[in-house]
Amino acid sequence: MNLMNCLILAFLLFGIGVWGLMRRRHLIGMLISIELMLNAANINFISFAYFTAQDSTAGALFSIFVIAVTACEMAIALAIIVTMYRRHHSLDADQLRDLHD
Amino acid sequence: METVLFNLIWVIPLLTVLACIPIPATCERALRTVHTASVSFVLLVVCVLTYRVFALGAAPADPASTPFALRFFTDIPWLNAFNAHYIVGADGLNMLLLALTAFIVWAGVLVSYKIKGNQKVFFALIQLLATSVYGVYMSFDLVLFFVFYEMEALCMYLMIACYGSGRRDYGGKKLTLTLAFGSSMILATLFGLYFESGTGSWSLMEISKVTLPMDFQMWAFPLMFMGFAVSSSLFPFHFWSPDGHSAAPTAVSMLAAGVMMKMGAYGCLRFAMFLMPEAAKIWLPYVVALLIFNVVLGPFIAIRHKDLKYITAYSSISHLGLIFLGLAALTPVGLRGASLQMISHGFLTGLFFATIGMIYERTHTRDITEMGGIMKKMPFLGVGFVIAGFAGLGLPGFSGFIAESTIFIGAFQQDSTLTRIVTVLAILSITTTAVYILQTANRMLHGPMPAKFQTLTDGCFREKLVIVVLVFCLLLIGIFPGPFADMLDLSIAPIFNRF
Amino acid sequence: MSIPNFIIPDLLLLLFPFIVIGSRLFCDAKSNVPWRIANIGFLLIFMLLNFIPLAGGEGRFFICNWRVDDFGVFMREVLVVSAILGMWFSKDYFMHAAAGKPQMHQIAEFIGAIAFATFGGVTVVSACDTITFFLGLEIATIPMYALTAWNKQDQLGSEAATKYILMGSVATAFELFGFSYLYGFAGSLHFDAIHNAVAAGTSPLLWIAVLFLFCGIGFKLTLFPFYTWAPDVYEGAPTPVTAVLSVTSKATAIAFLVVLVYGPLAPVQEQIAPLIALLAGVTLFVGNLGALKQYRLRRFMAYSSIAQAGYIMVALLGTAAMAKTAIIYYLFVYAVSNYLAFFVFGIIGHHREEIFDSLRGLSKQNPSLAIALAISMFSLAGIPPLAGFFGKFHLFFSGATTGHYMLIAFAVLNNVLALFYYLQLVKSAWVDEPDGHLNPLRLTRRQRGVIILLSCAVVVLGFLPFLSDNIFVGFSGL
Amino acid sequence: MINDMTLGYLILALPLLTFVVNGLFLGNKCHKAAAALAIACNGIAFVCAATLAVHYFTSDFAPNKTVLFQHDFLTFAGNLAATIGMLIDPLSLMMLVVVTFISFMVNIYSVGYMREDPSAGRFFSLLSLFSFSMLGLVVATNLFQMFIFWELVGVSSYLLIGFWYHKPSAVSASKQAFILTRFADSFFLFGIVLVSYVVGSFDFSTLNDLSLHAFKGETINLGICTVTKAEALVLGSVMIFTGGWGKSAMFPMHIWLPNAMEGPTPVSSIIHSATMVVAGVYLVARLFPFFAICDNTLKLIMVVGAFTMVFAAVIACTQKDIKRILAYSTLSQLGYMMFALGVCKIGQVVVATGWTASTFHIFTHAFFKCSLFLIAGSLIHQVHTNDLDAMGGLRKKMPWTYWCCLISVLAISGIPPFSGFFSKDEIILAAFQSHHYVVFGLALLTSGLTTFYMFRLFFLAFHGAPRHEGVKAGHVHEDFAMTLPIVVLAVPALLSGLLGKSIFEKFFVVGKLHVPTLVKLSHASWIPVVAVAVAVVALALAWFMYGRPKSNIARALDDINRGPIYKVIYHKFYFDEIYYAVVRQFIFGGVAATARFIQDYIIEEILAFTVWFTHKLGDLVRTAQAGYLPFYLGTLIVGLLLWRFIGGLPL
Repeated sequence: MNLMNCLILAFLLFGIGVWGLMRRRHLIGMLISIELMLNAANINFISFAYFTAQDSTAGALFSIFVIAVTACEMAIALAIIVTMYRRHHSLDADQLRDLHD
Repeated sequence: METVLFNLIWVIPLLTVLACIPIPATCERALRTVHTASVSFVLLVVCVLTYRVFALGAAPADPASTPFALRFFTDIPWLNAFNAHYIVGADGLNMLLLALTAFIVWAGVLVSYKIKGNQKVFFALIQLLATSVYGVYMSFDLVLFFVFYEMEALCMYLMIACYGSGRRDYGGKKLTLTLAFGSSMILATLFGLYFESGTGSWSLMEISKVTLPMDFQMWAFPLMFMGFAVSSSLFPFHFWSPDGHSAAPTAVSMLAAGVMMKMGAYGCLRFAMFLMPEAAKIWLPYVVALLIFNVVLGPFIAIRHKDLKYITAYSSISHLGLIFLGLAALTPVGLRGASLQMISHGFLTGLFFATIGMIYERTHTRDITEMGGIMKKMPFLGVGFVIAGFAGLGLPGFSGFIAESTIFIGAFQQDSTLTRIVTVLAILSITTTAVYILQTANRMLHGPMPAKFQTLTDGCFREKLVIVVLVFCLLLIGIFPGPFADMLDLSIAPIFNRF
Repeated sequence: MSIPNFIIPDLLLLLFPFIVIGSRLFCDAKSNVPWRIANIGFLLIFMLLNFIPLAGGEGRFFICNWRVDDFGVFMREVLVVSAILGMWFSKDYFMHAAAGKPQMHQIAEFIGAIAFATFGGVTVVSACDTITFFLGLEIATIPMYALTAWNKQDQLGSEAATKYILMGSVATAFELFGFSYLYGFAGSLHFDAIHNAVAAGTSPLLWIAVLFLFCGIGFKLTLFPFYTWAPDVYEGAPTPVTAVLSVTSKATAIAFLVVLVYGPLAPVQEQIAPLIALLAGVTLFVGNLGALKQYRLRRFMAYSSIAQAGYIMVALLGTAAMAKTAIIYYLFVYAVSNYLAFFVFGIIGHHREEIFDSLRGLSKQNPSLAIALAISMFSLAGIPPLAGFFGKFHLFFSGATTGHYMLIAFAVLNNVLALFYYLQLVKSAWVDEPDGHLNPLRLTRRQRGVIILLSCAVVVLGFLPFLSDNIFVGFSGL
Repeated sequence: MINDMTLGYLILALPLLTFVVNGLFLGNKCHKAAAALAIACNGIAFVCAATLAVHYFTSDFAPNKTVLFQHDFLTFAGNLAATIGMLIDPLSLMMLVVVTFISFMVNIYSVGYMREDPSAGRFFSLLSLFSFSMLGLVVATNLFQMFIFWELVGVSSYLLIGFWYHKPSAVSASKQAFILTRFADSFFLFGIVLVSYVVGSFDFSTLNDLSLHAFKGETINLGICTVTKAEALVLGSVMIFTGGWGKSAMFPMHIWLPNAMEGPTPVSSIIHSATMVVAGVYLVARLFPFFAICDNTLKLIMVVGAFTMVFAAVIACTQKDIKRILAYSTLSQLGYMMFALGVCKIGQVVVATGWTASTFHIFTHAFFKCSLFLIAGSLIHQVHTNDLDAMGGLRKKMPWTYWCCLISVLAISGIPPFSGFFSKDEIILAAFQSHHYVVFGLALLTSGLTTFYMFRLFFLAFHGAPRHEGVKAGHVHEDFAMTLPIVVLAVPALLSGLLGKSIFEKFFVVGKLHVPTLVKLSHASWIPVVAVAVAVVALALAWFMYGRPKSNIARALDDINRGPIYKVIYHKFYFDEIYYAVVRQFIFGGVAATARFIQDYIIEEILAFTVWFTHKLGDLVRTAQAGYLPFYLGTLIVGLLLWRFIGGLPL
């Protein structure tokens, strides 16, 4: 249980998020994998705050802010996806092909 | 007082444009009157000032303008953000070029009374173009110069694309983009000049006080020189001019070939060669090789063309090649010949395009194979064209001969193999020039006349006036070259002293 | 405790959206009151901003964590100007529907959202630590998502919004990751602390942080290859939103970079320079290439704005003072020219589809509008004496202070490419003959006024020295 | 009191005045006034010239050079300055008198010739332009001035040949004449540039007392090769001669002169026989000392002259177009003058006689050839064709013309005591003295040919039965205005030789040379006898073939069923065809087409490719924008990795 492990964990989490983002075609699924990436960042903050940083409160504080911000971001995202669903009747990312060159 | 007048030269056109905004586009008569009045006034002012410069001769000028001897010198801080100044002034070369511009602009406005389309916008654009050219020929601050130099692009495209003929959009784009390409090369070097010189100033005189580092000069000089050469249609950047000219309306062809193409050569002389003489000495001998196309092949291409404007465009290309021959000679005589050629060719090609435009207005064709015998119907325009032709093939008595012989003699003094060869080729190719000019004149003016031309009319007073004035200028320089040569020598000396 | 007056505009800007939206509660949907309030409020804020005396140096601090330096003041002005213009531009879309799009509703909330975005930008430039910094960025971005999806009926709008928010969240994740590593490297969130840490020495942590931060912000600034969302979103979003997006969010993003590069990362600017140069060069090249064959106006503007972003990046190579000067000035110019173009497009778009061919015969139909269009296009293309040229000149000058001549040569050569496609637009307005008879365009008084105002601004903003002076003189101290 | 300087100014100013006034004001409105002005001015000019000549030859400083006036024109580097001045020495004075006199006569003549022409005013103004340029040319003090007026002469010749510009043949002839001479002039210009660069001056006085030894030393880079300045001077002299080569229509640049006969006859008589075409000879004579020191230039001149002489004479024997016969005779006479200058050199020794003879021949030739052309003109004016077919039997109808023609024909045939005899005799003598026996023989032969074709012309035109309806019907009469100059010209054609001889031998001696000059060799007294004998034989032959009452005219004029040699000669050795082939196929079809190809298919294509390539790149960027969200998201990741590895960050 040291800094490096936590960082690796965070990085793996981030990687999983990315992987999910690439693999998934369902918008909700994509949102969730983005959540993973954000939380990976959070883990970084916490672990840095816990192990190295001289003002450790800041890191914790930041992660709380991040949670709040991502919450409202996700809210907006879901709202948009809902309106989108009303128009397209599908949540498949591949269906979003109306806008292109 | 004179200084104020001098600065008015480029302000008046702008003021005219503003003054014309309230005039509705429908009353074209009023618009034409206003514009004609303004250009005539500018012409008057410029002539007076030119005489003043000539009269002052070698009298000491404002010490702030050393190494040049600039009259009407003005230096005002302009954009503090990067220390750009408003520096204008004129020596013999500038003044003569300004006079040339004034004449051509005046003629251009006069010949485009009958232009189709929104005349309000057209004349406004001509005035803007005039502003930019005046500005170029009087500014000695790099930023100011560049602003004026690049302004042309703004007017040219609209004028050609909206008021031109034939493949006007194509021609206009080709011209504008190629010129923009050239000026972008210049812009790239300007920053280098500012920072490498370390003078923290854009003023030509300041920068010339320091010797720029050689490695910088070695890449900056060719970039800047070619950038300027683009607008003087030096091979391989000549391709824009035939299409551009043929698409452009008369006045624009006159301005483009008459004064704008000289801006490039002027820039080469005044900026590139003056600021980076060491690199110039190394690079210019290679530039001479490019001239083989301009000077030797240009006329041959003109022989094969049927479109009057294409022919004239290629003749311009070859004549401008001679300018560069004079520059590359790097001898006082050569430089003087080059600057003489700038002025002479300005009037010459102005006359050419003016007459062509007038003939085109009547015949509605520029294909010489479709014409013939129109000398009978419009003797005045015909004679005008023939005179332009003779001036073009360097007939003594016209300015062209003076300039060309000066260039030949000057270029031959340069003892480098390539220059010698090209000079000899250039001298021998005066025959080719004669061929295409005579062929054109004969096909168009002489021989039997198609029936459809029976109703043609000769030029009206306005057009005759234009032709007469331009011919007068050609003859003036051709018969009394002395004073002009002296004015030019005075302004070339400081440039040549750097070599 | 007395409130220092330099903070008043920010407070107003913070309260402003609540007032506007709240005013909806007291009047019916059709009433013009919120609109009037919004106008008064924004103009008032703009006035107040102009009264803030320039301090120079580090600027002033408000409860030690809210910095108002000169760059900040001018950025505020840019953002507020953009908001005002965007508001004026959007008004028509709430009065009657544009061609092929449903009519928009709830102007009060719309303006509120814009105001929030503006405040986000303000937060970014006033931040002294990464939390505020990050929050500012988010406040600036999230309203944009909502604005993009404003037309609930519009299929394209919602699709654009989806793409935008999904990619935006990923970018946010990048930034957060970057911040986290930065925090890990410096052990503190405060800029000064980070600055000192960076000055003390670098480590891979720092570089990873920088990489992530640049990639994250590269999304918002539409740098290569993160620009892919821009064309789609610009086209899908309602036109006024596109306009605001192309100015406000870009301004915020570049402000973010300026604060970062000349704040905490200042000591390592030389090491970052290659990355910046690369981003700049590739971005402007790709942007220009993409715009070459466009025929839809807003997609065209998207690519043009991508290229502009590339040009802006060039300035970041310079010294602090020069770069800030250049960027502020350029943003002013860019905002004005861009909005001018959008106003013209908007007027066209109310009658026809927003494509090049709709511009045919404009010079015959309404010459002054065609002239305005030409002015804005030439300004964006950077032709003197229009403001756009001087803006670009500043950027290149700033870049040249550290001797990146080759990049500048590349950038100015790209100008030719840019000129080509701007000429395409001018051509369709000036040269092409209309297919059939065009019904004359009717301009409202506001439209005509704004267009004249902006045109004059574009023409004179460049070469009139006193105008440029009062913008720059503030930085002489830096 | 009118002094020489005023006279000099007048001589130049009056024709110019005529040109300007006629060209701008009188022009096509009042022909009578134009003609009157032209005649008056040229007359006064002639009087001035004559006065000047008398004053000069009677004064003590003859035959030295004097410069009447000189004005700075254009100053090149340092001492290299071009001036416009008036040089007076026997040579230029002779030319002044000749030119003014001839142009005076021709102006009078034109009144009659141009009576019906609507644009006579233009004609008179152009004629005066020509005489102005020609006068300017002959009084030139330096090469530059000479070149200036040289070009002006060429242009006025162009304008006058193409005077009837509705006639395609005339137009093309004028074009050909101008371009061919221009072609030669380009070399002339090169010569001027080269020589002035080496010597550092344009002045004839400087050039004429050079010594090559001064230039043996340093070398000069001519681009393709590096030579000593002496050799460069030789090259320069050849180049300068090339100018004269073209102007004097020496072989192979001769073809423009016969075609130039498309112009009005007065033009042919003044420009293409009497004055302009001798400009080339004049140039060589003027720079004679300079040419003399340049080793083999004179030899070249001799060869060219001699060949042209025979070549043209042979062709002249078969032509039927009366003006073309005269044109070819002009060519061969010019050949005489040229080679007479050429033969002056024997090893390093220079004989003055050839120079004297040549200038003398210029003098005499001008009169009789001019009068012959005027006569031809009045014949054509009567029978409305140049063709000998339509003439004959005109003796009765035009007695004055007939007798004047006889005088001129005898003069050109070199029968004593007519003028031609003296000058031609001198030339043949010079050829003999210089031991160029081949040339000497050719000269004798040619004099015989000359007599033959001139009398052929004479007999066919005047003797025999009339072959033209107009003549038969007796509509033919002599126009006073046209006959007067013919008669007046007959006088010098008769006497100029006799009177001129002493003057020429007294004053026309080559100025100081750096080569030893043999002033005079023993006069081989048998030469004139032989020459005259040859001429008489040829005359007899001509009479036998064409003159006898019972000689077969039809056969003489038949050009269809003839032997191959006659055909070849009759078609001028197919030179026009060859020329056109070369110009059309090679120059236009070859070089020009290639140049245009390079422009249209190489440069433009490269340009087009650049544009195409850029657009392709653009398409690439746009194909990435397929609207495919996962791909977009992918770009974020890819970008991250991309800048991670090539971002230049010190990771």
